[in-house]
Amino acid sequence: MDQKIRIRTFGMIAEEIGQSELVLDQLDSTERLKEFLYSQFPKLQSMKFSIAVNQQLAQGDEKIPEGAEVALLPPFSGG
Amino acid sequence: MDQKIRIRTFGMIAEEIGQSELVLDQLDSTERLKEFLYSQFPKLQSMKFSIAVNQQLAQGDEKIPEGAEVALLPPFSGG
Amino acid sequence: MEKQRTPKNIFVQGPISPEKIAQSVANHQSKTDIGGHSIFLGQVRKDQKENGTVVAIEYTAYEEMALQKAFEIREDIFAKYPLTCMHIYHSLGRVEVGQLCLFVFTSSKHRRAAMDACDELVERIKAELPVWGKELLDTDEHVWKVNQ
Amino acid sequence: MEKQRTPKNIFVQGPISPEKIAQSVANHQSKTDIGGHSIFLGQVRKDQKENGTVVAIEYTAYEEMALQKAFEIREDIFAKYPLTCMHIYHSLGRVEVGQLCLFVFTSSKHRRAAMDACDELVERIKAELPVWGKELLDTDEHVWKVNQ
Repeated sequence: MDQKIRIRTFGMIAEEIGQSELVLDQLDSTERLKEFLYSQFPKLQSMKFSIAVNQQLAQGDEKIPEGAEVALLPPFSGG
Repeated sequence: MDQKIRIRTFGMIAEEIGQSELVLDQLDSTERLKEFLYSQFPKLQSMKFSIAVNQQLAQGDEKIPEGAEVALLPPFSGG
Repeated sequence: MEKQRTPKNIFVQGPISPEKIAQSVANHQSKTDIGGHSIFLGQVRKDQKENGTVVAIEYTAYEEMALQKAFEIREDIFAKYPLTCMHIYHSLGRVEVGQLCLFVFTSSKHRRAAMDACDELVERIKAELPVWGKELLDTDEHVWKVNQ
Repeated sequence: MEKQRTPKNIFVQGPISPEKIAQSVANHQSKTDIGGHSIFLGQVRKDQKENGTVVAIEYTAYEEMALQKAFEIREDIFAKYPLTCMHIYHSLGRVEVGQLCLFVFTSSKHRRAAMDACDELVERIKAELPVWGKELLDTDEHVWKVNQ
């Protein structure tokens, strides 16, 4: 498989990872993505964040379709 | 008794009476004032209004002290 | 916070301008403990009445009593909510359709106090201030405004 | 009232000026079916943090998702309340202490709808829009803002 997945990062998650975008080999679910992130960036384990797939917040473990837009979103603090 | 009482009028009550101030012989309570007004201006009988004595709304029949500032206030409609 | 407050004038002759609102907001930018402002604006509606269409409202008030009552309301609201600032402006005289006749402005550290206080202030101003609106119609007739 | 609405930009680069508020209010004076406007303004507070004092907040957003979400919120609120108008503006980038970062503006025939809608909009904007505030301190450190 040489499908790639683009992961956008925001706020303190972007700060921790040090990049606003990650390009990874395709991962087919949000749980597998989390496992990968936790192994690469152990500090994320203690940080709160949601995963958005195609601009919708994932509820529990969700499939990541090919070509999906995925983003890591720490708790919102607008206003 | 030649004590006089000044009665200020507002809104549709002022309009009905045709004057923004009445000077009457002293009347010692708000009920007696009402009776007088109803006899002089019969249309007031069908109009809603409160009486303020020294800028406080009278609750029921209240005494009118000598020299009091009395006002006839139709329902408020500010804002 | 125990400074003594005294009745302030709330009345403005004629309509309240949008620039007055901008100026009031700008005046609060130096108060750096404020996190939220809540504003209510009353605007004169072009209502259809039985005998014509509203073109303006002419406001009158029992001014001395209204200022005293506004002061009491202010004190009550300051006692009830943790506010930084509170301002009330009400028009007297003629205000055309589409123009502003009421401007209520509250500020606080956290938004909830400003919002709840603004809400309560507007309700009390409408219910308790001896102010009257005479709705002037395009037929030269008029009707006395009735608050809901 | 069945006109089709599409996502509108809500983001403003830097602080929201008091003049923008005056302009928005003035723009509604030709809408003569409006009786009340409700406005909420968020202002950056000079909070004391463990490692210094806040001097500014720098806002970032997942813009595409935020605009889509703001659109959904608008549609919900328009469906729930009889509003004439609704406007949302949120800052991106740096906003200094004392400056405005959020401007929510609702208008309706009778005041209750505008006030309730404004309140609900502010709560939903804070809870649901993917926007982040980085509080910059006078020590050159920073902390990530946390909404209550």
